[in-house]
Order: sequence, then structure tokens, then C-alpha cells
Amino acid sequence: MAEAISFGEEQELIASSALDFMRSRCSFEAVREWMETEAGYDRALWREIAELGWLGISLPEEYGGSGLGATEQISVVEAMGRQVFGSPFLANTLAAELLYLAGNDEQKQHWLPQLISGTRVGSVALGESSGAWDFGDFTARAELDGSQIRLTGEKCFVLDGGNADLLLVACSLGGKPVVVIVERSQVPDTALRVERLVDETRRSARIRLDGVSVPKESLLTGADASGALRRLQLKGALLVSAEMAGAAQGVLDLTLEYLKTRVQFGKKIGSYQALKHPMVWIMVGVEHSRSLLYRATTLWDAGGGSEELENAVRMSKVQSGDACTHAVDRAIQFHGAFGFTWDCHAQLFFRRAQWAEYTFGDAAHHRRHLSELLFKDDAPLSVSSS
Amino acid sequence: MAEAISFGEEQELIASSALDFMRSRCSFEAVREWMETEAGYDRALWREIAELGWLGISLPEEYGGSGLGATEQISVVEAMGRQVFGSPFLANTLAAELLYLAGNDEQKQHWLPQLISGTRVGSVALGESSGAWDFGDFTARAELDGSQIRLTGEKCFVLDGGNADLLLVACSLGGKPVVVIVERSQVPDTALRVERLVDETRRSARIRLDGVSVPKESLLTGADASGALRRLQLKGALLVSAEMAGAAQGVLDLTLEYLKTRVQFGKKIGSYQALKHPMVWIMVGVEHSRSLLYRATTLWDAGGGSEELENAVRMSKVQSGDACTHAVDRAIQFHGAFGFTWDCHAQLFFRRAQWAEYTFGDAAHHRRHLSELLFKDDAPLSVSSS
Amino acid sequence: MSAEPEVSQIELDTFRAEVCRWLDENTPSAPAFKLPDSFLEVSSDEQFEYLRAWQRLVYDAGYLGMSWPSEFGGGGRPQIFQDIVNDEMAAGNHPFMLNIVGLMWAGPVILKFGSDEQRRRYLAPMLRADEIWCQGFSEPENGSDLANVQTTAIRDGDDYIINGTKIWTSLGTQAHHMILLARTDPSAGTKYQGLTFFLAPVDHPDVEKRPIRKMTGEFGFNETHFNNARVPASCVLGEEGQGWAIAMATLAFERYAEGGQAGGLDMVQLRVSELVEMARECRLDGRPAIEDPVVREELVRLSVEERAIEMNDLRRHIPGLCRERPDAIGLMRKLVTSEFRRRMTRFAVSLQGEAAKLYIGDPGAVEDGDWQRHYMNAYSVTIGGGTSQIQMNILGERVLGLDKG
Amino acid sequence: MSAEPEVSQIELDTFRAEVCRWLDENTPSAPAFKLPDSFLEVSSDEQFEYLRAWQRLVYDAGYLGMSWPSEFGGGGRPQIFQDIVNDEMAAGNHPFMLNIVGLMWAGPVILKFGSDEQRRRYLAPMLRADEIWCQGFSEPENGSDLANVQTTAIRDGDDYIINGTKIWTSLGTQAHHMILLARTDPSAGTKYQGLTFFLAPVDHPDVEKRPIRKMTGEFGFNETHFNNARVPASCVLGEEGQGWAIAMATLAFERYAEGGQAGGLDMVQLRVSELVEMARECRLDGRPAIEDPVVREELVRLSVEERAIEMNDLRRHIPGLCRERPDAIGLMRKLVTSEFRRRMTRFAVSLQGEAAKLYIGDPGAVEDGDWQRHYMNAYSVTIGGGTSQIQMNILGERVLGLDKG
Repeated sequence: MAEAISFGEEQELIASSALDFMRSRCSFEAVREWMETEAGYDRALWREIAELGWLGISLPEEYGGSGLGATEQISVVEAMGRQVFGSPFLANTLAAELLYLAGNDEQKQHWLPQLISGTRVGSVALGESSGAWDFGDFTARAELDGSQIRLTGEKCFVLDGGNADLLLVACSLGGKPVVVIVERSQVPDTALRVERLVDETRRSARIRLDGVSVPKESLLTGADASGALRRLQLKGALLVSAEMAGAAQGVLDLTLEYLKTRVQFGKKIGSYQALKHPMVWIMVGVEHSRSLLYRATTLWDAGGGSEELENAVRMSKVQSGDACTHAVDRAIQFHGAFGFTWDCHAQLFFRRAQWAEYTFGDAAHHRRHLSELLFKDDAPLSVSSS
Repeated sequence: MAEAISFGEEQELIASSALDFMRSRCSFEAVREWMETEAGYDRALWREIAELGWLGISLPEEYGGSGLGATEQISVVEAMGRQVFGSPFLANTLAAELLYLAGNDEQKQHWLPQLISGTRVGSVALGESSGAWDFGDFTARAELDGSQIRLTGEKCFVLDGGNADLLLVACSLGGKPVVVIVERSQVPDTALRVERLVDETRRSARIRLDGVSVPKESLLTGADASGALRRLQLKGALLVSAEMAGAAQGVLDLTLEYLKTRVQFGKKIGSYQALKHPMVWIMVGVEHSRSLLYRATTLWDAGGGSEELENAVRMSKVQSGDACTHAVDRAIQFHGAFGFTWDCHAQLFFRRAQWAEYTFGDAAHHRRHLSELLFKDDAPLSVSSS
Repeated sequence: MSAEPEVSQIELDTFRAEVCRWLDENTPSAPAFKLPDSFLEVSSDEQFEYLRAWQRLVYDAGYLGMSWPSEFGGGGRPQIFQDIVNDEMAAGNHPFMLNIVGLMWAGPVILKFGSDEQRRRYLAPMLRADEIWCQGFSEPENGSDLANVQTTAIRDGDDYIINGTKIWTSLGTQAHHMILLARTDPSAGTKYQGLTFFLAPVDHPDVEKRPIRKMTGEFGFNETHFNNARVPASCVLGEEGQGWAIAMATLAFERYAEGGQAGGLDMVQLRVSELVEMARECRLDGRPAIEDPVVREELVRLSVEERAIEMNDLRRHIPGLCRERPDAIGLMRKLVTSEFRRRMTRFAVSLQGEAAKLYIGDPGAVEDGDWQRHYMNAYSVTIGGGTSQIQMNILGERVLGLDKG
Repeated sequence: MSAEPEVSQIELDTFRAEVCRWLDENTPSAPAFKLPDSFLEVSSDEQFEYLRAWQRLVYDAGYLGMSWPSEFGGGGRPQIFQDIVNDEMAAGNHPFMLNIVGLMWAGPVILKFGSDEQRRRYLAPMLRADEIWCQGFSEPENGSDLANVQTTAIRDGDDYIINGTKIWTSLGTQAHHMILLARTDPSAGTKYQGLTFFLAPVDHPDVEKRPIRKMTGEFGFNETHFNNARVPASCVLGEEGQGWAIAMATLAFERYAEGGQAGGLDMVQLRVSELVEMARECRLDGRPAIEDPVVREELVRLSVEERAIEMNDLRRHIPGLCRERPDAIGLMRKLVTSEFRRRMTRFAVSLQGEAAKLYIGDPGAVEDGDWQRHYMNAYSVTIGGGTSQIQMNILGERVLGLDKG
């Protein structure tokens, strides 16, 4: 029997140093400063993060990575979530993993060290305007034209699209999904539009591909792109789940602090059961989230590709999503009128939760999938338009 | 525009006298006594109820009824629900209404005065072992055999089946639904089995029809049985909804009383927000239930047969069901260890709520129907077994 | 406000038809700029002027203040006429009234406790939106604990000198007057004593206003600082020291226990039918959201609750159907409608799939991100005017008769 | 209880296999009569004797009390072995242990506070179910407010004379001993002082037992009346006056903060997979319930929560993953699992359609009405051993550090 939840000293070390780092360097005040800038993050801090080895934490050492696993990786992401940290970390991490999964040796050797060292920023262009979370039938297309690949269509919700030097664009070629490397310099400025997000600490972009043309060596040819994209999707859900577990924990702490200081009717407001009891359920949600998250990373690192892993990741995203969206909702309410202000940090978490819930599938989406996975022997439902 | 909620002095008079009567004559102690008896009710009280005119409250005066409407009728049922009153009232009322809807003049003139005066008890045999709430394809069958009708099959959940002198049996004849009058004396004792219900204040029975034979004049021939049964189903849902609205109100009052007397840690337990706030939501549920109930009865009395009426009745059953099942759940919990005992009256309401929720369709069933009614222009869902 | 004479159904039906016609003909077209969700959200001059012009038009047509006495600028008719106007305006989702603090709270409280002179001075300009009112009960240190007032008003000859800070004053920068609770006798026995209720001018050099930014990113609330602001004693409503009782009466208006002149017109109406429309347009996992049975089920739940709220509003006017807890529906309305709004707007956002994370101003946002803003603004009603938690205390104690905690 | 030496994974795997084999071979077949849902529900002699024989068999095989010192009848091995047995028994839904009050509370508290003489006297017969234990903390007037003890124990020479009533004593009629909290010094300053913890014999003529009927219609609890019952001073656990501290330590066992010998074995296990099975069998509106997407959605929600609870149980043994709130998972377990059980059993009943209203004994009932009974019995865990509301206070105060109300 595989260990149900693995735990190593490496993970503990990384988790506690990540939390210390985030708390000291990414105060909410700093986050608010960065969010007013165009890029949304601080490049000096980005370099420090690269030096800590976080950008390639789960990738092999031969590319400059740390050679650890998802278990250590999510410890970092959890800590980031606690402080509502933005930055292209998620974009860059997913770009590196997609390259690692689907790139050929040359592509990996060329690009991975640059992404892992933080000298260039990568991202993945997955979503389209349909908003579908199950990738597959991309309307963005690639066509071979001599030594070039010509692209058409549009990609949406591209994480840090405006910050990325390198975009891994998922599109279809001859009816099959492929991934193409597009450098930012190959995209005209007018083709990229930064999106206006609910979460102002995050950046994303919509990119028109019509007219973009890249050398045919830009096609990732190391492995089947379908499989790689499916795995990347799961990884994305797992990382965002970790972010939400962290954010739920962060907003729980923030709210507790307020409940322990704010006085009304001569008593700390946290002494009232109307606030105390819901806070207990928020804590329960956090604990559940963490347990399911660690279970999913354990399976990931055990080398799964199995249905059990998919199950575990979806359960983790459902649980973190429900817990976090509930926690931020109560955080606004329990801060009272102050909670309704821009200055109260609860809004940072509230907006982050909105962003994260709808990134790599919301809880309802994953529940739909789980219902198919768990009860697959039972008559599936189909819809017939009348 | 029709009055959205009608209200007359007649209704107020009946509502307050019904409540007074129920409170003085149907104490919880009395209810407990009756539930230990085989019949489950007190025949002397039954005669009094008949004298009050409640058994034919909404039926025309020519049959001995009071000639009032559903609005007055549900005022009585609400009051009964408040005291967890059982008796064959629901069975007898539905039998009389079905006779009135589908019987021919002779049948009405013969039977209605007997049911309305309480000299004989009627019931309706609608359900079957499938447990389906949408009647239509009855497996119980009637066959013409000369001057006789021979019945086969089985009816379940027959309200007060063991108490009834007269059963209106829904079955199919030549593929169409019909209703046949069966007198209790025509059913062998061994064919009737009293069911063991969660609600011990209620009675119901399962009846095997094989071998039962009645004169062919027993067939109701006054109107199309399908339409009558559909309307009866709605009436049943409406009456049970009223019962649940009353029961929710009753258990709210019962619990409030406990919360106002029980002291823990030197304070009335109702002063704790952990109990006070949920009680507020129970009250909200009660108020919502009553408003939707009165809306449905108003439409009923306005002579509806329309989709608007069906909508309103289903909404009423959904709301009363949700409110009542929630109220009884919290009633047990908030009575603490005493709530878990047989002696605490909360259990009477708890068990009644279980019975009522699953009689004439539970909230989930009516929500499924409402989803079809409200969004009928949208692709309906169909299930294809794979 | 006046006793209600019998009005025939025919007269009411005729009036309703007239109102509908008038609204059809006179409601201005939607402006090029974005309108706010409620008067609490007014944050630009163009929004302000648009809404002020609309209120003025409604008043000049005779459809506002209909039940207030005609000698003070009202219509002197039974409240039922105003209710019909309110219903129709809400049902047709016409723009809301601007001067809500005046119409709902200041007006009724001046009618109830004011002198005739005060009624003459304030009511007509209030109805016409010539003079805007704001509310000054909350302070930085008192949210739910309203009686903990720190602002002082010290008598000085024929004036009072006011010092202190009020917070969450909506329309604070445009307002002319504030209903203000201040401590005139700091030595009084309990925190409930020694308070006085003022109709205070705030269009005044010693009153400084600082806008507060909301979680939506917009403005609309203010902090209002009184720095030795001198107001005449004629601004006291009722008697000195009567402040708490008058404030409580005002909150009863606020909490919908008694209808003001603009009930139901203080906020953009949101209806489940709009969600159904959106569910038809938005796709989840490749199918219209409306085809997802789990979505349908929640839409049904919301529809049932919406209908119950509507029916409550009708039933509360029938005393025979509200005998046992006559105040219940009125007092629970704020809690129920605000929590419903929060749940409904949150669900609305979830229908949009990945686009749910886009906000107002993004061309790809569904319905221009309005629902995202509605959702955030929903907290202004679950928090403002007494949080839901305070509402539950009030209901548990006043309606259910449970002990105070 | 003992310090935990390193045990190799191989040794553990071998042990687990051995346990599985033993359970397969030795678990008795289901009896003809209905077994109760938990030890709280034992209400007939045949149930009692069946469960007693099973506990004895398990103990005699060496699978109970495994971590208690061998000199007192235990196995003297690391707790992990007992945990494995508990896991496997729970997973396979083998019958539960009978003497739960002893195994979970009385045993641990005697080990912690008792004299060696007491340990020798009580522990082995407890493990073997030769002597049955019951709990005597609650009284008619104290439910949540446990310290409000009215039962008195007055010293008289070498004895104490006990008077008063204890309530909700499960197995009260069969029990030999009760862990009992009584007031030995009524003049002590606060209600928490002057209490003493007794290991009181209840198989005694001056101790009268009256069965309490539960909402399920069954029995299982008792009122236990002490009428000048004389018990020797050797029955005092710890010191006179130390009662409250020892009772609190006992409740910590009860609330799962520390594992006893029978964790997870005190109740019939209910699993979401059983609901899925039932949803396949039952039809709603003519279709198998499992095909209804709304049913499926709730089954998914329950599955996620069930998995989270399982994973919590694993994670709590990894200190590195519980740094920030080390007690959280242990202390929240009772609240979470009992509320989950209530929600799950309620939903289970709803899958049965109209048959949901049939009860145990009706031939048409689904699974003989077991789920209806499970649902009602679920309240014994959301109420017994500290209501969910009290649990939330404890968690809010001890784990989250919020002020007492």
C-alpha cells in the first residue's frame, strides 16, 4: 500500500522557509503597491524567488531545477496564497512543466534553464473565449507553411500574457492538439490585450494569433501534446487548489486577528457565537482542504497518471474552492463596514478567491467530472435538444 | 388582476376557532394516547370534527358540505399540523373530493353525505409499490366481467386504509386510469396489511386487490379520471403542505418554549446566538411557507387549473417541506439530550415531518417538476442508458 | 402616515394604469455612463445629476411623497398610491430615487418628531432632491454598537458646537443635511442617555468630508469630520436628550418595519429571471448553463425564495394573516432580502464559467461585469444598516421573545 | 500510552495481514436479531451478550488494549498496532466493541490518574468485558453546563454516601461501575471546586436504574438514582477535590483529542458507498436515483467530505503537517464526523422516495428501515458527549483563541 500522505523533512523545511519569506517580503502593503503597477510584480523579488530555486522546484537538476516533487512545490504555492502573492509564478511554472512534458530535448535544453533561472518569463496560452475548462478542440489553429507555422484564432485568460517573453500556445494542427512556442516579440503589440480581472493582483491577457508566424521548430515534439495538456490541466488545478488552501488559511488568520481586537458592546466581537461558530467551520474547511491537497500531491509524486490521481486532484480543487470562497465571503461580512472598504485586506482575498475559483475549473465543474468518475458504471446523462 | 392573496373573515374565524379547538382538545398528551391505539384516533372527537363541518368544508352544501374554499380548508389543516393531529381527516377529505370530482350524480348523492357527516370513513388508494409520486400507469388493474369489476394488483401507502369503510381505488382499465369504489367489506382481512410508519400518529395500509370483485356501478363515471386524479394529487400536495406549515409553526413554538425556560451556565439557553440565530431562520422559513401556501390557496379558489396554480402548489410544498424538515431537525438538536428522548414532543414533529415530506412528493420531486415548468423552453434533459 | 380611507379597487386599477403610462413615457433612456447599483454607490457627478433629475421629474409629476401632508409638499393621499408607484417602478426596473436617506428616514422621522416649522423647512426640498440628506449614526468605533457615540455637541448660547467623526455617510460630499446623533451630556448615566438628534447642516466650512473607497474600487461613502462646527439649536429634532429614542424610531424605518416613501426603490432590482436569461446565454462545459440540472435546481430554489419574498410583501398588509407575529415579516425583510441578494448574485457570477473572473471594463466580461459588481455590492446591504448578525439578534429578541445575550 | 518505539513498515504490514486473516476467520455471522447502531443503543440482553462475547474474543486474541501495560492486562505494544486493528475493524464493518466507556474514557483516565492498585483492579476485567462501565457526568439539570453538579458524596468514615441522579447512562442497567462526578464540598468557592471523581460501583442495591426511551422507540439510556449509596473511599480517583480537572481530562479522551483503545470502533460505520448502492436500487420518479444529477451532486459532496475526514485521520499523525494548530484535527473530529453522519443519513432516507416513511419492521421498507433509524440515532452523536454547539465553543476558544462568550 502506498503511503496515503507522504511527508519529508525537505517539505517541512521548504514550507516553513516559504512562509517566513512570504510573510516578511510580501506584506499586504507590498502586494497593494505591486498591484498598482502595470506588470503587477516586483522584478527584484522575482530574481530572489528564482535564486531560492522555486521556479524549477519540481523539475530535474539537469535543467537547473531542484529535482523535488509536487509535495514541495505546493508548499511554496500555499505560502504564496496566504499572502495573496501574484507574480508570473504560476504562468512560468506551468510553461516550464509543459515544456518538460512535451518538448524535445533541444527545446528543453534551450528554454528550461532560462525559465527556471528567471531570466525569461514563460506562460501558457490554453483558454479560449468559450471559457471551456476541458481543453481539446481548440479553435486556434496552426498550419504548416513551408518552414513556418502560421497561427490563427485567439487565446484568452493567458496568465501574465503581457509579462511573458515566451508563450506556449495550445492550438490544433490537422485536427489534433499541438503546442507551439511563440516568443513575445513575434506577437504584434496590438494583438495582445491585457484583461481587466476581478483580482487586481493578477494579470492575464487575450492574444489574437492571426498573422503570427513562427519557425516550424517551435512545435513541441517531445511527446503527445494531448496527454501533456491533460496532465498540465491537472497540475494547474492542483497548484490553484494549493493557492486557495493557502488563501483560505490567510483570510482565516486575518479575520481572527480582527475578531480578537475589535470591541463592540464592551466585548471582543470574536466572543460572540454568531462569529465564533462560523469561524470554526472555516477552520474545518481549511483543515479538510489541506488534507485533500496533501493526499493529491502524494499521489502525484507516487508517479500516478491514474484515475485515482485525477479523482484526488479534483476533490482537492472542489474542497479548496468551497472552503476558500466561503472563507472570503465571511471575512467581508465579519469585518463589518470596514470589510466593505478597499483598505481592508479582506477584499484582496475575496478577489483572489474569485479569480482562483474560476481558474482550471470551478468546484461545480470538478463535481460534474467526479460524478462521472465515481459513478461511471451508472447510466451517464446526455442532453438531447428538443 | 386577481387578488394575489385573498383573505376573508370566514377564514379568520375558522382559523382561530380551529386553532383553539386543536389546542384544547388535541394536546400532545392526547396525541400520544391515540397513537398507542390500533385506529390511531378518537371516534368521539371525529364526530365533533364532523359536526364542526370540517369534513366537507370545501364541498357544496347540497351534499352537506360548508361550501367554502381551499383557503378555509387549509386553515383547519394548518391547525391540525400544529398539534401533530392524525386521524383519517386527510384520507376522508381526499376521498370526498375525488368522489366529487369524478363521481356521477348518483354516486355523489349516495356517498358524499356519509363521508361529510363522518358516519363512514373514506380513503383513496393511489400509491403503488414503485413509490412513484406521478400517478398514471397503474399496475393495479380492473377488468369488466359481466356486471362485476374484477381487480388485481396491489395498492400501497393507502391513508388510514385500515380505518376506511370506503376505498376509492385508482387502477387502470383497458389502459386508462379509472377509479373504483371498494367497500371495506369487499376486501378480505388478509388482503390488508397495516404499514409500519415512521410517524406513529398516522396510519396507512397496503392492500392486495387480487380476488376483489365489485359491482360495475362502483366505477366512477362522472368525469375523466385522469384529470380528477391530477387535480387530487395537487390537492393532496396542498393539504400536506398546509400540514407541514402548521407543524413547522408548532415545533417552532415548542422549541422556543424550551429555549425560554432551560437554563445552562446561568442563562436561558435561548439567549445564546448559537440557538437564537438559527431559530430566526426557522421563523423565516415558517413565514415564507405561510405566504406561499396562501398564495396557492388563493389561486385554487380563483378556479385555477392552470399552470400558474400547479407552480404555486409545488412551490408551497417545496417551501413547507424544507422549512418543516429543517425546523424539526433543529428542534431535536436544540432540546439537547432531552430532545433525543421519546418523551420530548419534538420527536412527534420529527416523525410527522418525515411522513409528510414523503407524501404527495418530497421537495426534490417538486423541484424537478418546477424546473421543467419554469424552464420548459429550454432543452429538457433525457437520460439514455448506455 | 395619514389614516387610510377606503379606496375602491377601480380607482386603484385606474391609477396603476396611469402610472404605467407615465413611466413608459417619462423614464429617461439609459445614460452612456454606468449607473450605480444603489444610492449608496453614487460616486460621480454625472450619476448624481442624472438621478437627481429623475427624482425631480417623479416628484413634479406627483408620484413621490404621495402620502405626506400636502401642506409640507406631499400629496395628501393614502399610502396605497405610493405603494403602487413603488411597485411599478421596482417591477419595471426604472432608475431608483436619489435622496433615499431623506425619503426613508429623515422625512418620516421629521414628520413624526419634528415641529411644523421643521416640516415646512425640510420636507419639500427633500422630495424634490433640491436638498440632499445623509445619515450620521455610525462612527469609526461604533458599528453594531450604535449607542457608543463619541461625537459631542456642546451648547453655546443659541448654538451647539459639534466635534467628532461620522463614517459611512453616503452622498456625504453632495449632502446638505445630516441626521446626526451626538452626545450633548457626557455625564449622563448610561450610554443611551445624554444623546440628542440633530438635523445638522453639513454644507458648511467646518465640516470636512473624506471619501472612502469601497471594495468594488468605487467611491460612494465618506468620513465626515466635524471640527467645532456650529449649528443653531433650531436644528435639534425633538428634545435634547431624546436622541436615542428618536434614533431607534429612525432605524425602525430603516429596517423596513414601516414603509417610507421610496420602499423598494432604493436599489437596482435584481430578478431571478435575469439569471435564467444569463443561464441561457452562458455555456458551462460546452452546454448552455440552463441545461445543467444542478444549475436548474439552484434556479428553482432561488425562484421559490423570490416568490416567497414577494408574497410576504403582500401578506404583511393583511393583519388577519399575521396575527401571531405581526412584526415578523416587516422586521425580517432586510435580513431576508439582503442575504438573498448575496446568494443570488454569487450564483449569477458562477454561471459565467471562466469569464466570471473578468471585471467591469473588460470587453469579454459577461454583461459588462455587472454581476461581479452586484455581488460585491450585496455586502453593503448585508452589512449596512445593521449587519445580518445584528438583525438576527433583533428578530430573536423582539419577534421570538428570546432573552438578550 | 507508552512512548512509541520505531516499528518497521514490514512488521506493520505483516501485522495488518495477520489481523485481516484473524478477522475473516473469527468475526461471528450476523445474528438473527437486529444489532444496535452503537453501544449507546444496546437495548436487549441478546444484543448485549452477542457484543460482549465479541469483545471478549477480540481481547483474548490479543487485539484489544494492545498499548496498555501488560501488567494490567494490556499488550504492552506501541499504539500503532491498536490503530491498525481499529482501522481494519472499522473498514470491514465488523461489530463494534461493547465496553466503550471503559475502553475510551475510564481506562485511559485510570491509567493516567489511578493508583497501581486501581489499575490492577479494574483494567483487565474492563478489557475482557467482564465488568461493564458507564458514565455519570450528566444530570437532569446540567447538560452542557457539566460543572453544575448536584449529586453529593459526603464522607462518612472510610466511605462516602452518595445521593443524586445521573442521566443518559448508557448500559446503565448492565454496568458494574460508573465514572462519576460528585460534589464532596458544597461550600467550595466556585462550581468547579469541591468536586471529586469516583469509580463508583453501581451494581448495588441503593443504586436504582430507570430506562429512558429514545426517540427511535428503543431503549439504551438510563437514569441512575443514588439513594444514600455507600461507596468505599478507595473508589476515589486522584485526590478529593480534583474532580473537575480529571473530568476535563476524561472529556478530552471522549472528544477524540487522544485515541483510546477503541477509536473508530464505537459505532456502526456508515459509508457513502452504501448510499451509492442504495441510489442504484431505489427509483425516483421512475428512474434509478443514481441517474438524477442532483442526487449525484450530493453524493459527490458527501464523498469529498468523507475522503477529507479519512485524510485528516492520516494527517493528524504527521506533526510536520499540523504545526500551526496541532490540536485542530483531533478536537474537531467529533463535530465533523457527527454532523457528517447526520447529513448523510438524512440524505440516505431521501433516496427512498415514498418508502422513506416506512420504518423498521415494515416488509416494504428499504433495507429494513435501517437508514431511518441511523438518521434518528445520528442525533445521539451530535448531542451526546457535548453538543455540536458546545464543540464549536471549545474549538473557537481552544483552537482559534477567541474569547469566551
